[in-house]
Amino acid sequence: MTTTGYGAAIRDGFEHLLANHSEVFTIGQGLWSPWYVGNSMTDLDSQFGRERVIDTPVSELGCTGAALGAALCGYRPIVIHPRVDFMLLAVDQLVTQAAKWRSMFGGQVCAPITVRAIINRGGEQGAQHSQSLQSWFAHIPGLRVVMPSTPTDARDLLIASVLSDDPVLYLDDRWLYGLEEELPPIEERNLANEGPKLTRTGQDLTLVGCSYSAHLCREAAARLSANGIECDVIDIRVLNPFDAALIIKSAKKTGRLLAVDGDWRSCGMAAEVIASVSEAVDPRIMRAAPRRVTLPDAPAPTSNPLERSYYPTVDYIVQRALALVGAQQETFE
Amino acid sequence: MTTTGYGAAIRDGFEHLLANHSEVFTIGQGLWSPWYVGNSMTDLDSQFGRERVIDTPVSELGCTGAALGAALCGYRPIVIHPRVDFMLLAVDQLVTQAAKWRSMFGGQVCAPITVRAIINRGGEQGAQHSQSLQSWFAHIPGLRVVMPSTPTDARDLLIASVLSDDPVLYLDDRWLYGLEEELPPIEERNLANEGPKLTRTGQDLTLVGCSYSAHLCREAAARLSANGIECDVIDIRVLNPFDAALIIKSAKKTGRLLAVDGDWRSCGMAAEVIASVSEAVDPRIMRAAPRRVTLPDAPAPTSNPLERSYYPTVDYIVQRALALVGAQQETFE
Amino acid sequence: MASVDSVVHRNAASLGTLADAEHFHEPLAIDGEDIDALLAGLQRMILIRVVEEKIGDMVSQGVVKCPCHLAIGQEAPAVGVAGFVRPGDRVFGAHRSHSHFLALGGSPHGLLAEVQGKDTGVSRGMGGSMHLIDIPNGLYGTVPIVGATIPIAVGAGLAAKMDGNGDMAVSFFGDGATEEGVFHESMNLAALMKIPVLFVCENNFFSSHLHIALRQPDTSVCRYAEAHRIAWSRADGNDLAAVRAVTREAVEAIRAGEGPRFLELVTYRWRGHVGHREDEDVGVKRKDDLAAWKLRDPISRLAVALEEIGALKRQQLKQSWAEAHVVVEEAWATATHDGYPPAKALLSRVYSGTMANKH
Amino acid sequence: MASVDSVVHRNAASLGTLADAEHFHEPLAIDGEDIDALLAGLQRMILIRVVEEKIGDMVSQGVVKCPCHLAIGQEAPAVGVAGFVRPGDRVFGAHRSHSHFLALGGSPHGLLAEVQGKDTGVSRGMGGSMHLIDIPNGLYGTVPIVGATIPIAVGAGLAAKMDGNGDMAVSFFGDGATEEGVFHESMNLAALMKIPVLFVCENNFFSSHLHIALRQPDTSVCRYAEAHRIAWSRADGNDLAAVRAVTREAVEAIRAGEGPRFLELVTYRWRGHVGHREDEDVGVKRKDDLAAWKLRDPISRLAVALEEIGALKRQQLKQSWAEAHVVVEEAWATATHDGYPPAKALLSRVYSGTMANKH
Ligand SMILES: Cc1ncc(C[n+]2csc(CCOP(=O)(O)OP(=O)(O)O)c2C)c(N)n1
Ligand SMILES: Cc1ncc(C[n+]2csc(CCOP(=O)(O)OP(=O)(O)O)c2C)c(N)n1
Ligand SMILES: [Mg+2]
Ligand SMILES: [Mg+2]
Repeated sequence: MTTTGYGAAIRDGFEHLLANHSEVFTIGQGLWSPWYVGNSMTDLDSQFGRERVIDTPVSELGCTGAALGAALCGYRPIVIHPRVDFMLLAVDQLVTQAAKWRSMFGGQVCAPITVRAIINRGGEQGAQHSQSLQSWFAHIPGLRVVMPSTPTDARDLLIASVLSDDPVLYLDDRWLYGLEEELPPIEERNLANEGPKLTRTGQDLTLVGCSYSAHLCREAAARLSANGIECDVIDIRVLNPFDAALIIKSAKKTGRLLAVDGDWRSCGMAAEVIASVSEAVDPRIMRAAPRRVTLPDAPAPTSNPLERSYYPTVDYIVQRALALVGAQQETFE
Repeated sequence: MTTTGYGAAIRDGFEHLLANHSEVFTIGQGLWSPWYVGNSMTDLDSQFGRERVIDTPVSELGCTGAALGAALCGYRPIVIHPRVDFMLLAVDQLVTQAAKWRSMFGGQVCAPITVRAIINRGGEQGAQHSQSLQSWFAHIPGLRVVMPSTPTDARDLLIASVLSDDPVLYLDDRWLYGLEEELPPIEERNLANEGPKLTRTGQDLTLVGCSYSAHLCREAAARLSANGIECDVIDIRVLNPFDAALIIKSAKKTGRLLAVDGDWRSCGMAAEVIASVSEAVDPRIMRAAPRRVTLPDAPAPTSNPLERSYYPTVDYIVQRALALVGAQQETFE
Repeated sequence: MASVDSVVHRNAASLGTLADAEHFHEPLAIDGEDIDALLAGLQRMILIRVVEEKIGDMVSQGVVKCPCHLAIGQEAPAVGVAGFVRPGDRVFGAHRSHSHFLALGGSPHGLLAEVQGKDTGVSRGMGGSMHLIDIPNGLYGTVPIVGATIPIAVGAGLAAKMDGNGDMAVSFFGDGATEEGVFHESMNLAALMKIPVLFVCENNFFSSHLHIALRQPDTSVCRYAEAHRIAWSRADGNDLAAVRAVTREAVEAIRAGEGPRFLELVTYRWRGHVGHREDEDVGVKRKDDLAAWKLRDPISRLAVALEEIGALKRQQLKQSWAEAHVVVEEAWATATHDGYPPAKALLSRVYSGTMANKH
Repeated sequence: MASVDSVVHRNAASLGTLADAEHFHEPLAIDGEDIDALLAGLQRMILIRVVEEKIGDMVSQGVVKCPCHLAIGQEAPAVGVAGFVRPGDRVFGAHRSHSHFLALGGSPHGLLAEVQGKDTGVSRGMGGSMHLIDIPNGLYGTVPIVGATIPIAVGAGLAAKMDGNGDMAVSFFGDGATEEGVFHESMNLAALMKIPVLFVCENNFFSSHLHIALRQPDTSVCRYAEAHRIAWSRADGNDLAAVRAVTREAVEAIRAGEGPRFLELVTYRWRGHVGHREDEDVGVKRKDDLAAWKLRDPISRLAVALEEIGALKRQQLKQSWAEAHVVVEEAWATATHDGYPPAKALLSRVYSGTMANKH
C-alpha cells in the first residue's frame, strides 16, 4: 500500500482539476516557486503551462478581484494566498464582493471562485505570519469555508470547492502536511452535501475541532481512551454554512462538550460550537458546562518558549478533557 | 433641562478632545462635508482648522496607516470611516498592524490610534453599505472595541477611546442618532476600567446587547415588564477585551439568557455571550436553553419589504423572550 | 556621477482648458464623423437624461428610497464607449452607472423597477440603483465600493484573453477611484499580462464633496496610465465625437492584442454626489461652475452641430425628447405596479448549492 | 479634434546599464566626496556584512530559527541614507532590515539577541528578525507585511510636519512593495499634503523568487514617483558616494519644506530571499548573474577607491574586518547566554491599559 501526504494530496487535487476541467486555472503568489507553497503545487506550472498556473505581483487585492472577474465569466479560478495574513489585504473582494454578488444581483450570477489560503504558523515567525482567522470568514453569509484535516479531504474537498458554483475559502494548515494516508480513488463531490463528520465514537465526551485542531482531538481521544474515557470526535470540515446537527446529537448523548480551535477565543469557531449546542440542548441533560480550548488572547510571539506555550497541544486538550469529565464535582462559584 | 442627541454628543466629544488635547487630530473621508457623517462632526474643520480636521482621498488603507504612523510619534489620531464596509479595505493596518505593534515590539511602543467607523444600515442601501461586523474586531487581541448605545456613552467613551494608549475601534450606529438625553458634565475615564453595564434589573430573563441592540433590549424589557416579565438588561459597551462577569452573574440569577446582536449569527458576538455564560454557569441551574437574536444568514437586501424583515426589531425580541420564558414547557426533540 | 539620474516632475498631464468650464461651449466639430452613429448616440443620451430626471423627481418625492447617483450631464462617455462594445465583451461600472446600463441597451423598465426594489428589476429587487446587472447586454455588474470593479474587469479581460475571441472588458470608474490602491494593482496586472481591458475614467473633478485638487497633486489622471506603461488618450468627455474617436482607436488596439488601454474623459455632473439636488455639495464652490458647465452640455452641443449640417431637424429633436418621455412614463407606471421579491428570496439567493458538470 | 490628446508610453524610466550586472565593477569615483564620511560608511558596511554573515551561519546551523532575510550585498542604501538621518527623524523598514537597524547605529548584541528570541533583544524577544525597533536611534519599526510601513512612515512624516522641527520620516522598501496598492495611496497622500518623507526603494530586481520583469511592465520604479508628482532620483545602490549624493539633495529639499522625495537605489541581494543559501531561489536564473553582481560589491569598490587616493591603508582595512568579527562574536556569545522573556510577557505586553495625562 502506498500512502500520500497532505501536501501531495492537495497537489493531486490540483492535478485532477487542471487535467479534467478546462475552465480551472490557478493564480497567486509563489506558483512558479519550488518552495513557496510547500510541496502542494510543485511543477504544476510546467505540467499545465504558465497560462493556467499564474504567478503574480505582490497585489493580493487586485489578484483576488481579477480571479473573481474571471469566475463571473465562466472560469473556475483558484486564488493562492501563501498566508492567511496576506489575504487580509483582499477581504473586500472576498467578503464584500465574491460572497455577495449572487444575492446582490438576485441570484442571476454565480461566482465559482475558490480562494486557498495557507495557515503557516510557528517557526518563530511571529504576529504577522501566524493568523488563521477561520472564525472571521465562517461569519460571512455567502462564503463557504472549508478546512480539511486529512489528506483525503485535502484532495477531495479542494476538488469539491472548485467545482462548487459558490465562492469558497479553502484553508489548509502546514502543520498537517506530515499526515499520510492511503487515498481512495478521487470522487467529485457536491460541496453543498459535505459537512461535519464523526470520526470516533464514545459515550463520555464530545470533542469538536476543525483542521489541525481536529487532528489534535483525534490524538487526544486516543490518549483519553487509554485512560478509560471514550470520546465522540467530530471534524467540522465545513465551517460555513455551519451544520451543527451532528454535534448537537453527540452532545445530547455524552452530555459533555469540549470545543477546540486554533484561532482566538472571543467570537471564534469554538464559541459558535458551544452556542449552537447550548441553544439546542436542554441544559438539564448536560452533565457539565461545555468548555473551549483556543489560542490565548495575544498575538503570536516569536520567542521559542513563548511560542511553545501559545498553541493548543494534545497534552493540554487531554488535561482539559479530564477536568471536564470530572466536572460533576466541579463547583461553580 | 436641555437634551442632546447621540450625533451631537459625539460632536461634543470631538470638541472636548480637540480643545483640550493638542495631540489629538482627526482624519478621514467626509470631514469637510456638511452631510457625510451626519451631524456628528459639523464645522469641526472651521472651528479647529483643516490641519487638525483632515479630509482625505479615497484611500482607506493608506489613511489608516498614516494615522497609525502619527500615533507612533506621539499624536492621538481619530480615523473616520463613514461606513464599516469601507474600513474593510484597511483591516491590515487595523488588525495586523495597530493591534499587534505593542506586543510585537515587546511592549516598547504604544499606538494610541482610534478608528471610528459608522454603522450606516437601512435605507435600501444594500449588501455593500450595511455591514457592522463588530464580531470580527472583537475577535482580535490587542484591539479594544467600543460600541456606545446612549448619547452620554457616545461622548464619554469616544473621549476614553482617544485618551487610551491602546488602539481602539469605536463604532457608532446612525440608527441611534435620534436618541436624546440630558448629558452630565464630561468625565475623562480610563477605557481599561469600562465594561458592560446593567441598565435595568429583573428576575425572569437576562437580555444582552450592544449599541443599537442594547437600545432594542431596553425597549423590549419595558414592553415585557408590561406583560409581567422583568428583565436584567446588560449593555455590553466594550466588546473587546470582553468581560462577561456581569452577564454571568445575571444569568445565574435569572437562569435565562437572550443575546441580541445586529451582526450575523455564526461566530458572532451573540455566540460569544452564550458561550461565555455556558462555560461559567452550572447548566443545571439554567431554567431554559439560551437563545440568540441576530441577522439572518444573508447579505442585506435593498427591496423595502425584505429590508424590513432583515433587521431585529423590538417586536421580534419580545416574541422570542416570551417563548424563552415559557421554555420550561418547551420540548427539545 | 554617471550612475545618478534625477527628474523633478513635469506637469505634462494637467488638464488645461479641458478643466476650464468657460471652454468647449460651441457646437461639436463633427465633419467627417459617422453621422448615423451620432444621431443614434444623441437619441440614447436623451433617453438617459430623461430616465435620470425621472428618477431624480421620484427621489425628491421620496418614492425612490435607495441612494441614487445621477449621471445627468455626463451621458457622453457611457454612450460613446458603448458604441464600440460588441457581444462577448464584459462591461463593469460603479455607483453612478444608470448611464452605463442604459447606454448598453438596458431596459428603462428594468432600471425603474430596480430602484423601486421590485422583483422585475434588473437585479430582481436585491440591488437597487447601486447594484445593476444586465448580462444579455454585456453589463456584468456595477457596485458602490469605489474601485472594486476595476480588478474584476481586469479578470473578465483575462477570461476574454483565455477565450481567445478578441473580446474585451471595459471598466468604468471615476477620478476618485484612482485613489484606491487596487486601481494601481489592477493597472499593473493588466499591463504585465497584456490583458484586453479598456479602462475608462470619467473625470468629473469630484469625489463626493471634494474637488480633485484637494485629493491629488494634479488634476489629470493619465499620468497613472503612463506610469503603468499603458497607452492613454484624454478627451472632452462631453463631446460624443471625441469620445468615439479615442474609443475607436483604443478598442482596435485592444482587439488587436496590444493589451490594455486607458481613457480619461473629462466631464461634470450636474446633480449632487447622491440624490436629486443640484446644490447637494454644500460648502463646495459649485453653483457658478455648474452654470458654465451646463453650457458644455453633451446633448445640446451635439444636437446643434447636427442641425447645422442639416442632419437633424428641430422637429425631430423635439420628437426624440417627447418619445423618450413617453417611454419612461410608461416604464415607470408598469414598474410601479410590479410586485416585490417574495420573502423567501432573502435566503434562497445566497448560495447556488449547485455543482459544475464536467466539461 | 482639438479636445483630444494621446500618448503611447515612453520608456524613459528603464534602468539601462544599472540593470546590467557587467557594469559598475570599477572602483567608485569619490574625488570631491566627504572622505571621512565614506570611511565611516565603509566601517558600517563591513559591520553589517559581518553581522549578517554570522546570522546566516547560525541559520544554517539551525541555531537561529526565525525567518531571516539577509541584505548581504545591498549594504550601501542603508548606510548612505542613514548618514543623513538626524535625531528627531523616524525611519521604517520591512522584512529585510538588519541593515537599516545597524546602519542607524543599532547594537549588534540587540539584534543577535532578538533573532534568538531573547528578552534582551531589541524587541524583547517578541519580534525576531522581521520585527525590529530601536527608537533611540530613530528606527520606529520594521515589519514583514510587504508595504505596510509605507503609509505608517507617511503618518510619521505628517507628525514631523505637525511638530514643525524640520524632522522627516524615511520609508525603506523593496521593488516588490511598489506592487501593493497602499504604496500608491501613500505616495498620493504624501504629495498632496507635502509631507516630509523620504521614500527609499531598494530595487534589487527580485520579489522572493520573481524577477521584476515578470511582475511589472518596466524595471525601474521612478515612473511611479513621477505619476504622483514626487521629485525622484535614481542611483547605483551599490555606490555609497552616489547614494549619499542623491540622499543629501533629497533630504535638503525635504527639510526645506518641499514635501516628499523618492529614491530608487539599484542593488542586488547575494543570498536567497530568505535564509542563508545563495541558491535559494531555485528555478530563477541567478547563479551567473550573482557572480557578476558580486563584482559590483559596495564594500570592495569603495575600499579600493579609498586606497587609491591614499585615504585607507590595506592594513587598516584588514583591521576593520577583524574588529568587526571580534565585536560580533562577543555580541553573539553574550546574547547566547541571555534569558528568554518571562512566561507572563505573552499577555502582559498586549495592552498598555494606561491613559494619557492631559497635556
Ligand atoms: C471603498 C469606498 N470608499 C468610500 C466610498 C464612498 N464613496 C461613494 S462614491 C464616492 C466618490 C467616488 O468618486 P468618483 O470615483 O470620482 O466617482 P463619481 O462619484 O465622481 O462618479 C465615495 C468616496 C465608497 N463607496 N467605497
Ligand atoms: C502583504 C504581503 N504579501 C506577500 C508577502 C510575502 N513576501 C515576503 S517578502 C516578499 C518580497 C518582497 O520583495 P521586495 O519588496 O522587493 O523586498 P526584498 O525581499 O527584495 O528586499 C514577499 C512577496 C508578505 N510578506 N506580505
Ligand atoms: Mg468623480
Ligand atoms: Mg526586491
